[in-house]
Amino acid sequence: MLAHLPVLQVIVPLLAAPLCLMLRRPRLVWLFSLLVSTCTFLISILLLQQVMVSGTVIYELGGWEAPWGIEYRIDKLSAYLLLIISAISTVILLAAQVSIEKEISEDKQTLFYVLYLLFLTGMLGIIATGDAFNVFVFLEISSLSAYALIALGNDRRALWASFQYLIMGTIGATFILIGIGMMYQMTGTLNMADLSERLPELSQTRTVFAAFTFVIVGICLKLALFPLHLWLPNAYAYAPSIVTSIFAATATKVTIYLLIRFTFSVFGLSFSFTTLPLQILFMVLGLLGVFVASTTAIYQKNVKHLFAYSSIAQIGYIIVGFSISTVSGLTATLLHVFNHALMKGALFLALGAVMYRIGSVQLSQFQGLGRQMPFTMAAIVIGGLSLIGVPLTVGFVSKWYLLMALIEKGWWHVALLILLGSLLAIVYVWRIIEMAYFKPSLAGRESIKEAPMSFLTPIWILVLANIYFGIDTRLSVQVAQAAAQSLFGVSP
Amino acid sequence: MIIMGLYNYWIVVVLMMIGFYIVIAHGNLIKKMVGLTIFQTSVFIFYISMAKVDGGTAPILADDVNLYSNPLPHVLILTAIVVGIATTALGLALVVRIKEAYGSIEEEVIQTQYNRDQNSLNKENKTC
Amino acid sequence: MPLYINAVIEISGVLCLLTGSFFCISGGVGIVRFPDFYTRMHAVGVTDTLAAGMVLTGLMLQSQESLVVVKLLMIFLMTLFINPSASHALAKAAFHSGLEPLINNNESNSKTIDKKEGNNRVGD
Amino acid sequence: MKDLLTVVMLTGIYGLLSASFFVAMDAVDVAFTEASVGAGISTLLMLVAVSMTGRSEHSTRHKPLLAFVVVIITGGLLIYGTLDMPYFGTADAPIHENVAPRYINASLQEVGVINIVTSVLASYRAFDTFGEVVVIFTAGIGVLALLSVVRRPENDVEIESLNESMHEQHLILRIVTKMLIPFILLFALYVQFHGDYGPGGGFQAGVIFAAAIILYAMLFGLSTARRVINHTFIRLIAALGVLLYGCVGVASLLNGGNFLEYNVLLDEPIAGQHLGILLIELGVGCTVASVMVIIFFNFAGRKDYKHNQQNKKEVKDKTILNDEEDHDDHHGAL
Amino acid sequence: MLIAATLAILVVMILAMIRGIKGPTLYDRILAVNMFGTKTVLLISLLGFVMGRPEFLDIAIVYALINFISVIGVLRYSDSFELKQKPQNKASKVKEF
Repeated sequence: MLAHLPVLQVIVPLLAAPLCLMLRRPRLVWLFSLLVSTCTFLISILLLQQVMVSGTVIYELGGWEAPWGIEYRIDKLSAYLLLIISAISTVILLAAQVSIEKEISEDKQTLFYVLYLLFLTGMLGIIATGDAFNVFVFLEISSLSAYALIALGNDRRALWASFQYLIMGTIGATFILIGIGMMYQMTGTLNMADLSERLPELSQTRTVFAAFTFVIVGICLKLALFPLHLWLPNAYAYAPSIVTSIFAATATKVTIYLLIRFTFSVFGLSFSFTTLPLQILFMVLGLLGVFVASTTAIYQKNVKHLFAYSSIAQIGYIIVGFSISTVSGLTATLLHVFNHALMKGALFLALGAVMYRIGSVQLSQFQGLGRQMPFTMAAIVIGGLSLIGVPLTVGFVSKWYLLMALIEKGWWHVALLILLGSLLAIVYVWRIIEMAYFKPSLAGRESIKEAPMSFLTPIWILVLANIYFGIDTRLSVQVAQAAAQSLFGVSP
Repeated sequence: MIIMGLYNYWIVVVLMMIGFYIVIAHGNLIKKMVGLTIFQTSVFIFYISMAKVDGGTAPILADDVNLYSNPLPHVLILTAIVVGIATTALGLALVVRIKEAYGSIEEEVIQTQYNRDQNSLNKENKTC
Repeated sequence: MPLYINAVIEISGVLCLLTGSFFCISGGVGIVRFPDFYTRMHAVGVTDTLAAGMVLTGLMLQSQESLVVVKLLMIFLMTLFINPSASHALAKAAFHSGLEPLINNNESNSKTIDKKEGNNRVGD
Repeated sequence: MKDLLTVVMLTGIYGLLSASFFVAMDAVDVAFTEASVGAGISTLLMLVAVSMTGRSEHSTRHKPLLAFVVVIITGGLLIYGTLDMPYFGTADAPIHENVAPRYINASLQEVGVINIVTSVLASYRAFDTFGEVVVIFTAGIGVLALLSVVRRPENDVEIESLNESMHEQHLILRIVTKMLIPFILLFALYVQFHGDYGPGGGFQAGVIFAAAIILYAMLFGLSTARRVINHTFIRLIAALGVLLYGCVGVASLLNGGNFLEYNVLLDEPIAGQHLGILLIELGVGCTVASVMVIIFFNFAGRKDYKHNQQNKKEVKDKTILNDEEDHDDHHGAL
Repeated sequence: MLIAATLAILVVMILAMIRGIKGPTLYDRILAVNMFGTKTVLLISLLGFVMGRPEFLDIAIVYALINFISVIGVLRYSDSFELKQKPQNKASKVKEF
């Protein structure tokens, strides 16, 4: 069975989704999906082990060899991301039952879990596959379930946010489809490994250039890279809390993966970064994203909005690391992908707990909450410190690596700007701390209690992971470095 | 020669751009969905025209035929059509819900209500 | 002898196709040129079914495989059922929605609408 | 154009036209699907949606300039991209040289199916098709999550009477439809199982099957159709279709092959391929048909429900009146 | 011969399209769409013969069906707009059967 791990990784949650539909009681469905998610987590651990030991794992679906059939290709990068996503998804599902019971009407709870599993499937499928068109199919699975999940939010604004996301997402996906079509037309193949062999000799053609542009723009639409980010804050703010947590922690990571996969593996480093001024472009967009989004975050009145903008800023950091296009830069990017998933998972889950108790996440409602919900607020504080990049948290590690990579490349000014950007993060995190700890609590709030255990456990798992990986960096750095090196080793 | 060889791609590009324009320029949500459909269908046409071989026939084996068009884009587009209808269905469902919640399907009306929601909620919280 | 039959079949096939095309065109002219909905409906409703029948018969006469003939026959039967009932439904829906037929009292082509008699006339 | 109904109908024409174009481009399977989906189901869904959201457009805000610039840039880039493309129809373009020849030359020996599109769809790239089924399943669940209403029996009765009053005038249509529906269902089965030899397959068959049920629901009222096709039952079928597909894959896993490797299903590879393709096409057909029905029922059901709620007061007495009239009328006509 | 018939049908399709765009009433448009649909059925059948592979007539059957269904659909879902006017027409409607 070990040989089938790559496909099991994807089809276990996939087949569980229709099964969920048959189990009627929401609690049962929750237990089942938790079990399934744990299974995928275990599978991803085994896969990572396998990949670290014996290199890239290839699995031919349907038994047809690569360019004719579809293959699953798990290299270090994809195994690393599979692990992140399945782990975060499992932890978040732990908290789901309590939160969902409160936020979604009972007849739709089962549907929620089905959609959640489908969303997970879509993301895992994108990462595992080695076929360009298969990426599109699984991208659509994850996006369609994402639209529906967002629209499950109670607020009517969730509908509008979801619709905007649908339009943007579909345009993005169609752009990717156009790009894939052009690549296919020039090379006659859809397999990524095959494409990467054939594309370099065609790199001078205008068609490949257009294909590259369309794929990248399409991915950036999905990624919410700075000028294309408008759909993201609203989608995050009005979705059910659990959905926000899983989105913030994993969805953008998958698109980052796609960006790395297409630029590094498919089109090749030399084409992506020397033929085009991509380096400068991404760096400028990343920095702009950091500053504009952080500044906007300061002025938000809704904490979910605040952290959503902070997510856009974090994407900016990730993109800056990506634009350095050296091994250390990519290592920083991958580290930050992992760390950001931990931070935002914890933060949004904690917000979910606040939502559970108070029913709102307006900043003004946080007054004095530090005394009423000490554990939840402590989690938010630690998560916030991690966002800023305080030592002993994961945020520090990835920022440190990012700065090192920038200095190594000789981009001093960029490094300075990154530090400045972190200062902005202090401001918006401070606003929450001030509100929660230095203001008297609101009248009529005496009855507010700490969030239930089933909420606190997953939150603190993530928070402790934040601290643990901030101190003991061996595991995450080692894997990220290995993945980055393999990417640079493979591509010419 | 370049015109003769590529004109049909250009027509497809024009069609795509018409759809794309409708999506981003029109304020009516149903029209946005229509535009999205046109955009996607045009991409399908683009794929299918890539697959055509002059003098070839449909890729269903027959005894007296030896030149077939490329079957792979057909397969891809079959999948893409399904994805398209799935997106359309979900989008329309959203439109229907939006109509119920906002009483309109015009972007500007919804946006003003949306902004009002945002502001009123903030005030409410300050007072209470 | 078989040659003779073949020729007959061939020619009748061609004739069917030609007449079918002719009816098609006349229906097409009708839908564009006629003055109001009910007359257009008339032009289309009548010619559509006939033209489809003609063209399909023509194709049947030209085809060699029996399966193809059967399929063509199916299409023929379906158009025979579907077209008139669709036209019927359409006309009825239009009439019930209050769309008045354009009735011309004068002999010339002036475009006055007679609203008094609309209901009775069609009822006849 | 301000009348959305017209816009939708013209979109339907666009679907028909593009399908005709696909036939001219030799893509018969795609034409089949586009005809039933682009011109059929998606137009229908849009019609229902328009009827629920209002028919005319009141938009005043346009962002033509910005949109125009974006569109021109995108279009320009696309045109620029086409410049180095191989010319249309050339047989030695790279697209026809790398992967495709094996499909054309060897699929008959390897898969044993005459229709190459089917063999690529259901065997070489079966996993894409699995993804496709899951996409449509996701859409079905999404629509359920968005639109399903809690139905109570009393609502049903009211909706039904409303439906009756709306439909009694369609006597001829009802009879023609009653004659047609068995034929359509039969045809759907033919398409389902003929997919190996000609255009068709699970997806198309599913859509046609669903179209028959939708036709029935449109003419005989939703609650009548719902009585035939139960709410829970149809969800079950949708889930079972996906599971059937997955189980074929798992079965091949257990038989020692890779996921979806049909060769190992039976002793003889070709027979295994046939069995695998048959089963997965069946799975596709089940899921597609039931999801289409779910989607339509939920749209139309919500429409009736909302409509009913809206007019509850004013229609109530009229409905009773109409109802009596209808019954008389119906008997008289028959 | 086949080509001539195809061309004739194409011309008619264009004519139907003109009516579909011009309107003026909804029913004119439905009529045009219906006609367009039936002509597409013929076109597909003819195309099969023109290209020498007439075995793909299944598509034409589907077209005929879909055409019917969409006409019914349009009628069904445009009807409901005028539901409020209906009781007034009721009398004349009943007589017609």
